[in-house]
Amino acid sequence: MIDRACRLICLSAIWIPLGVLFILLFQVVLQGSERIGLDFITSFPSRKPELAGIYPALVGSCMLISLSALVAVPIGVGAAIYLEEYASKTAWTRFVEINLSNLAGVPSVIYGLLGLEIFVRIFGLGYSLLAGALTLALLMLPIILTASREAIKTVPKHYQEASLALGSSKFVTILQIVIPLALPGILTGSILATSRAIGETAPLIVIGAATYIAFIPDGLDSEFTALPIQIFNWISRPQKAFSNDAAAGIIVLLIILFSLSAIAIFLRNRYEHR
Amino acid sequence: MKQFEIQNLSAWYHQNQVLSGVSLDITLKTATAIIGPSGCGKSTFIRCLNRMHELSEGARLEGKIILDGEDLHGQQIDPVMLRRRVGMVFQKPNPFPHWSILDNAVSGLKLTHRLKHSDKFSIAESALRKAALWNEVKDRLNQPGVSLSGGQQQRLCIARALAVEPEVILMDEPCSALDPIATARIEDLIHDLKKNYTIIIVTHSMQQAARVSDQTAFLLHGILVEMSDTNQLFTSPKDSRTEDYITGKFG
Amino acid sequence: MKQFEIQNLSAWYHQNQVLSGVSLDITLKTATAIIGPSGCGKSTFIRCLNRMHELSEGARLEGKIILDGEDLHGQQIDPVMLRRRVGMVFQKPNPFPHWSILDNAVSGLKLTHRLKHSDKFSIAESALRKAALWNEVKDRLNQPGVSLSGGQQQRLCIARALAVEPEVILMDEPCSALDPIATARIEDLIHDLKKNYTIIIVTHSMQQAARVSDQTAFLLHGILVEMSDTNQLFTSPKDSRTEDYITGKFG
Amino acid sequence: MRKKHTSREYESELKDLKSQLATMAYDVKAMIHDSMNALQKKDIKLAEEVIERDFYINQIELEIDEFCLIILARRQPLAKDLRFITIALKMVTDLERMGDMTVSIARRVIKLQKMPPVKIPDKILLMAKSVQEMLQLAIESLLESDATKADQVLEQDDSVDELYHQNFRYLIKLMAQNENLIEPLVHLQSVAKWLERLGDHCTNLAEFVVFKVSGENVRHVSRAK
Amino acid sequence: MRKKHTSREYESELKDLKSQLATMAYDVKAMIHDSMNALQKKDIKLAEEVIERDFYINQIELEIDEFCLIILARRQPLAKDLRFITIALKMVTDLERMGDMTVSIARRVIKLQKMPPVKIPDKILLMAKSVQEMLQLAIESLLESDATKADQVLEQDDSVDELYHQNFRYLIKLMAQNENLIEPLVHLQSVAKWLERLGDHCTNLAEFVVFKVSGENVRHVSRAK
Amino acid sequence: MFRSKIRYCFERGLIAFWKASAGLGILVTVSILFILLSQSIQFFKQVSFREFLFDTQWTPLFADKHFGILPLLTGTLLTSSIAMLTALPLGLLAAIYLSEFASRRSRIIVKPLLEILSGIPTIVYGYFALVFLTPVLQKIVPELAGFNALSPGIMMGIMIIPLICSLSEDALFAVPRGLREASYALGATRINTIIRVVIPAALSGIKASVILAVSRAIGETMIVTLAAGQQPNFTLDPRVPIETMTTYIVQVSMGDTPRGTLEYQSIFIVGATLFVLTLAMNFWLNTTKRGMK
Ligand SMILES: Nc1ncnc2c1ncn2[C@@H]1O[C@H](COP(=O)(O)OP(=O)(O)OP(=O)(O)O)[C@@H](O)[C@H]1O
Ligand SMILES: Nc1ncnc2c1ncn2[C@@H]1O[C@H](COP(=O)(O)OP(=O)(O)OP(=O)(O)O)[C@@H](O)[C@H]1O
Ligand SMILES: [Mg+2]
Ligand SMILES: [Mg+2]
Ligand SMILES: O=P([O-])([O-])[O-]
Repeated sequence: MIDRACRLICLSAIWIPLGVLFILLFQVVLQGSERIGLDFITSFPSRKPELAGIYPALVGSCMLISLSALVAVPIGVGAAIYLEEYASKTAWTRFVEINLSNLAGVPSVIYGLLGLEIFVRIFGLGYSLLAGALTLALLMLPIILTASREAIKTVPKHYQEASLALGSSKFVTILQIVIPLALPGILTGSILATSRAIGETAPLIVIGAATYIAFIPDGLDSEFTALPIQIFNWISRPQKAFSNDAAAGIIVLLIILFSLSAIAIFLRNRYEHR
Repeated sequence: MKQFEIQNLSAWYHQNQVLSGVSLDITLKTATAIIGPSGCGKSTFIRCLNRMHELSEGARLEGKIILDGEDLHGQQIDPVMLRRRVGMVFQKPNPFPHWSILDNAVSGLKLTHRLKHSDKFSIAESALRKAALWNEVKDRLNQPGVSLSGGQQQRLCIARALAVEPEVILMDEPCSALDPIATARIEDLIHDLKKNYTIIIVTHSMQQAARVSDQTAFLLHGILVEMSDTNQLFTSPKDSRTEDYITGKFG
Repeated sequence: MKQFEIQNLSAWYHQNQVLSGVSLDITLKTATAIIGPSGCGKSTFIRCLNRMHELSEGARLEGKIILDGEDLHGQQIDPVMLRRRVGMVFQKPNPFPHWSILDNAVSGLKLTHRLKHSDKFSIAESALRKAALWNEVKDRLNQPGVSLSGGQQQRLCIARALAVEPEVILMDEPCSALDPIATARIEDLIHDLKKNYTIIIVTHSMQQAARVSDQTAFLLHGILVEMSDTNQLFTSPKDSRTEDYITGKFG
Repeated sequence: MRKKHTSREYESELKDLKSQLATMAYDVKAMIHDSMNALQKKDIKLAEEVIERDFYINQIELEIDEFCLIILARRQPLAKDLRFITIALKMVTDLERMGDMTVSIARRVIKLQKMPPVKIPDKILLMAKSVQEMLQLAIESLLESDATKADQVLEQDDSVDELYHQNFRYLIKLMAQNENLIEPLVHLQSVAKWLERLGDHCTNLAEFVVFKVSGENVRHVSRAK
Repeated sequence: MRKKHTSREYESELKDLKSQLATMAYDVKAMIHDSMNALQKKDIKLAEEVIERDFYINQIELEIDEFCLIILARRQPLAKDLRFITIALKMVTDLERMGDMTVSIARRVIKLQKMPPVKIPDKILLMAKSVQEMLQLAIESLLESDATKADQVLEQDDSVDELYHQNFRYLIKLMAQNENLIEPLVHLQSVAKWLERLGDHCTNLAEFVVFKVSGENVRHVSRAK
Repeated sequence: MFRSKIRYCFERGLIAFWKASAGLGILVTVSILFILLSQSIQFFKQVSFREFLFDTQWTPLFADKHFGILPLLTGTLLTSSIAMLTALPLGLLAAIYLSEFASRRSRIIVKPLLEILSGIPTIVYGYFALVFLTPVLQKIVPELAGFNALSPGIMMGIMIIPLICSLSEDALFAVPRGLREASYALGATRINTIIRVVIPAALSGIKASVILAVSRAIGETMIVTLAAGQQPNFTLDPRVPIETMTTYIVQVSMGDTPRGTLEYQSIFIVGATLFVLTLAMNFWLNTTKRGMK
C-alpha cells in the first residue's frame, strides 16, 4: 500500500521533466513548422523573417565543430592515457588531476573570456573560425579527458596484466588492449563533448561573434557564424516573425544533436555487446 | 634438472615485507604447488618469477632468481622477453573481450608482432589442442572469446599462454573462479601439461595441491616452512607448522 | 518434527523452468545441505523458502511449501513477516556499509522499527555471542561493519540474522568467498547453531556439505535426485547419479 | 556403460590399485599352491622359495598401503571409491597374513623332513584345493565387482571348516595309534589349521568385496550362522 | 601445548575414535584375562560369557569401521589425522581377531571339560600375562601417542615367541608320555598358539601406533630380525 | 630491423605527444588564472575593493558608474536557488524510481530520454522560457514581469533534473543487490530498505550530483540571458527582472568594447568572481568524491 503510493510519487517525478520535454518539442515544432524547409536551409539570413535562412550558420557550425573535435579529441584522449597509464602517482600528478577535474566544472563563459584574451587578442586571430574552434576545443577538452579517463579506468587491470605476462610491452598493451576496450567510453565521451560544443552560444558571443554574416567562411581566418548564434540573434529581435525562424533553427539544431546521440548510442551498444 | 633456483628471495611492497628469504629449487617439467594461508605471499612469490612483481607500486625485491642458469635480474635479461619464456594464467579467466577465440589463442604473438598471418590458424590449432579445447571450439573460432563458459575461458587463457611457447607456466589460483566440473578438467589438463612444461601453481585448496603437484611448498607469513614431495607433505610432513596447517589447526 | 514440508515445488524464471517437482521434508533443528552442479537450482530452491524468489523478475512457482504446518503462500502469511522467521545469509558477506558493527548486529530490528534503544546493546551482544564474534569485536563495536575481515563480516551477517530471532536460517554458499581458516570457523558455528535453529545450507563443496550437515539433498537440473542422511549419502548413496556426482564422474 | 571419473589420472590410480591388489592375491595363491606342493613332494627347495617370496608380499603390502594413503590424501574419495580404498587397506593385511601362513606351511615342510615320514591326509589336500578356489573367486569378484561370486566364497568356507574338523579327529586318532608320529602329526594339524585360517581370510576378502560393491556390511552376519 | 583443530567437531570426532579404540582394546584385554582364568579354574560359565562378549566386539568393529569411513568422507583428513584413521581401520581388524582368539581359547576350555584333566603349563600362563602387558602398553602408546611404549611391545613379543617354542617342545614330550592326554594337550597347544598370535597382533597394534606417531613404517622391519 | 626502428620512433613520438597533452591541461588552468588575475588587477587599480564588495549597484555601462557585485550575486543566487528547488526533489525521486521500481525495460527507455533533455542546448531552454513558460507563469503569478527570475530558474531546474537523476541513479544502482536482499531477508519492507539502506549507502554519490548541479546552475548563461532580463536589481523577488554574473558578461560582449577600458576589465572581474565560486564548488565536489572511495 505505502509501497504503491511511493512508487506513484516517484513515477510522477519522471513524468514532469519528460512532459516539459514533450511540450517543448511540440511548441518548437508548432512554431517552426511553417518556416522549416529546403529554402530555409539553403538561404542566407535576411532582414525579412520570411526569407531568412540558416545556410551560413549551418556550414559554419559544421566547420567549427569538425575543427574543434579534430583538436580536442586527440589531445583529450592522449592526456587521459598519459595520466592513467604513465604518470606515477606523485603529489604533482595529483595536482594535475585535481586541476583537470576542476576545469570540467568551469562555466563556459569563462572559456569565452579565455578565448577572447588569448586567441582573439594575444594571438591576434581576431574573430575567426580558428579562434572560435580553439575556444570550443578548450571547452571540450575536460569533458573528453574525464570520460576517457573513466573509460580507461574501467578496463579491468587483469587484462593488462595478461597482456604483459604474454611478453608484450606496455605501449603495445595500451594500443591493442586498453584503447580498444575503452573505446566505447572514449567515443561516447567525445560525441557528448561535441554535442555540448555545437549548442554552446555564450563563449562564441564572448569572443565577439558577429551577428550578421551573409557568406560562407573560406578559410581558418575567415569570420563565421554558427547555428546557436543565429538562433540567439533571431530570438533577440523584437519582431514576432523572427521567433518562428528561431524555432525552425532550433529544429535543425535538435535534429543534428539527436543524430549525434543516436550515433553515440549505436556505437556504445555495438562495441559493448561483444 | 633445475628450471628455477631461488636463493634467499625477499620481497616488499613499500615498507611491508611480504617474502623473507625464500630459497627453493624448482625441477624441470614437474608441477610445483605453492600453498599457504591468505596473504602469506603466494601470489607475490610467483609474480617474482616472471618479473611481474616489479610492475606493482612500491614493489622491491632482494635475492637471486636463476632461470635455467641465468640470473633473472641480470643485465642481458629483458623482462619483456623473459615473460615469453615464463607464461602466466590468472585467477579469473580473462580472454581479451574484443578478440575472437582464434585471435585470443594467438594473442601472445599478435601482441609481440611475431605473427605471420599464414601461420595464425595452425598455431592457434596446436595451442588449443594442447589446452584440450580444440574439439569444443573448432566450429566457432570466430566467436568472441568471452562467449565461452568459465572453464573453457580458462583453458583458452592456458592456450594463449602456450602459444608463445613458454618453458614455464605460472598459475595463480587458476580454478578458484570455476565450479568443480571445470576444475576437474583444468586439473587433468595440468597433469598432461607437466610432461612438457614446468608448472608452478598457487592454490588455496590443499586438496588441489595434493592432486596436481609433484612438489609442494608451504609458505607462512612470507617464510618457506617446508618444501617436499607432495605425497610426503600431505601424508607425513616434516614440519609441525605444516602438519598443523594441513590438518586444519589454524588457531 | 518437521520444520518445512515441501510438496511438488516447481519454479520458473520467465519461461525457463529451474525446479521441477521437488518434494522433501526438513527436520526441525537439523542442518540440511543442498548440493548439485552449478545452475541446478540450489539458490532458487532456498529463495523459495523465504519467498525471496518472488522478488526476482519473471519469477513464478507452483507447489506447496508448508512451514510449521502453515502454507507459505496462504492468505494470512505476510512475506515480510515470514522473512523474520526465516533468516538468510548470502554468499558474499554484506554488512551494511554505513552502519557500525553494533548497528549492523541489530539492523534487522532497526529496519523493522522494533528496536528499543535501551535493548540495543544487550540484543547486539547476545546475537554477536551466538555468532561467535563477540570476543573479537567487543572493543570496537562502533567501528563500521565493513572494517572487519571477510570471515568476521560473514559472522556479523549471521549475527544480524540471529538478532531477529528466526526459526530457520538459510545460507547460500556462505563460505565461498572465504579462505579455509574463516571457512572452518563458520562451519564450527553452524555446528553450534543447529542446536537451536533449523539450518539449510547451499554449497558448492561436497566436502563442506559432508562436514556440516545432517541431511543432504542432491539436485540435478532442477530435479531432486536423492535426499538422505549425510553420512549415508557420502559413503553409500542410493542413486547412481548421486554416486557419479560425488565420486567426480561428471562426464 | 560404466561412467568414468572426469579426472583420468584418478581413474587410472583406482585401476592401478585394483590390479595391484589382484596381483598380490595371485601371488599369494601361487604361494599356497607351491607350499602344498612342497608338502606333498617333500620339496625343501620349493618350500624355501615360498619363504623367500613372502618378502615381496610384505613389500607389496607396504606399497599398497602407501598408495591408498596417497589416494586418500590427494583425491578425497567418496562413496564407492572411498569404500574401495578402505577395503583395500584391509585386504592387503589379510593377504599379507595369508602369505605368512604359506610361509608357516613351508616351514613345517622343512621341519617334517627331519621327522618320521607321514602320509598327507586327503582332507588336507582337499582343503588346500578348496582354499585356492575360494581365493580365485574372491579375486574375480573384486575385479568384476561381482557380489555373487563373493557369496560363493562365503558358502565354500563352510565346507572347508567341515573338512578341518573331520581332519582334526582323524589326526588325533592317528597320534593315539602311533606315538612316534605325534610330532609330525601335530605339525600336520598346524598345516590344517593354516588352511582353515586361509579359508577364513578368503571369506574376509569376499566380505570386503561385498561391502565395496553394495555398501552393505556382511561381516559377522555370515559367520553368525 | 598441542594445537587443536580449528573445527571443534572434528577434534572431538578424532578423540572419540581414539577412545572407542581404547575401549575396544580394554574389552579384548579383559576377554584374554577371563578366558585364561576360565582355563585355569575350569570355569565353564566364564568361558561362555567370554564367547558371548565377542558379539559386542564384532559390533564395535563394525561401528568403528563406519565411523572411520564417515570421518574420511566428512573431513578429508591429512597427515597425522589421515594416518590415524587408516591405522584405526587396521587396528579394529586386529582387535576383532584377538577377540575371536579369546573365543577360541574359551571354546577349548569347554572342550577340555569333557576330557582327562591336564595341568596348565606355567609357560602358557606366563605367555598370557605377557600378552596382556603388551596389549596394555599398546593401548597406552596409542592414547599417549608414545612411540617408546610401542617399541617396548615389539621387544616383549620376542620373549612370548620364545616361551611358545619352549612350551611346544614340552607339550610334545608330554603327549609322547601319555597317549590319553594327547587330545587335551593338542588343545593346550592350540591355546599356546592363540596366545602367540595374540602377541603378534599386539605387535601389529604397536607398529601401527609407531606409524601414526612418526609416519615411519616399522612393519616387517622388526619382524625381519 | 628497419620496421622495428620505425615502430620505436612511432612509440617514442606518441608517448611524447600524450605527455604534452597532459601538460596542456595545466596550461589551460594557468592561463585562465593568469588572464583573470591580470585583468582584475587592472580593474582594482581604478575601483576600490570595498566598493566592489559592498556597493549595492552595478552600473558600469551608465554614466554614473557603480561597481558593486552584490546585485549580480543575488541575481545568480536567486535563479540558482529556484533551479535547485525544482530539480532536487524531482531529480532524486526520478532516480529512486528508476533504480528501485522501474523494470529493466522501462529503465532502458527512460534513461536515454532524460539524457536527451540534458543534451538540449541552453539557448533552446532560454527560448522556451521566454516564449512559453513566462506567459504561462504570468497567468498563475500576478505581477510577474516579462523578464523575471522565476521562469529561467524553473527552466534551469528542468535542465538540471537529468544531471541529478542520472548521477544519483548511478549511485543508487551501484548499491550492491546483495545489500537490498539482505534487508528484505531481515524482514524490511521496500520503503524501509530504500530509505534506511539504499539511500545512505549511495549518499556520497547523491551529494556529488547535487554539488555538480549547483555549480552548473551558477555558471548557466543563455537561459538567464534570454529570460531574466539584463537589469542588475539588488532584490530577492523572483518576479522582477534581474541580472546574473554570466548575463553581464554576455551583455558587455555583445557591444564592441575595446580592450583596456574599464568595461572590458569589468567582465573579467565578474568572470573571476564566477570562477572562484565554481572552483570552490569543485573542490568540495572532489573531496566528496574522494570520500566515496
Ligand atoms: N600491490 C600491492 N601493494 C601493496 N601490498 C600488497 C600488494 N599486493 C599484495 N600486497 C600485500 O602483500 C601481502 C601478500 O600478498 P599476496 O597477494 O602475495 O598473498 P597471497 O598469499 O597470494 O594471498 P591470497 O591467497 O589472498 O591471494 C598481503 O599482505 C597483501 O596485503
Ligand atoms: N534472476 C534470474 N533470472 C533468470 N534466470 C535466472 C535467475 N536466477 C537464476 N536463473 C537461472 O536459473 C537457473 C538456476 O539458477 P540457480 O541460481 O538457482 O542455480 P544454482 O544451483 O544456485 O547455481 P550456482 O551454484 O551457480 O549458484 C540457472 O540456469 C540460472 O541461469
Ligand atoms: Mg594470491
Ligand atoms: Mg547459487
Ligand atoms: O593369523 P590369524 O591371526 O588371522 O589367525
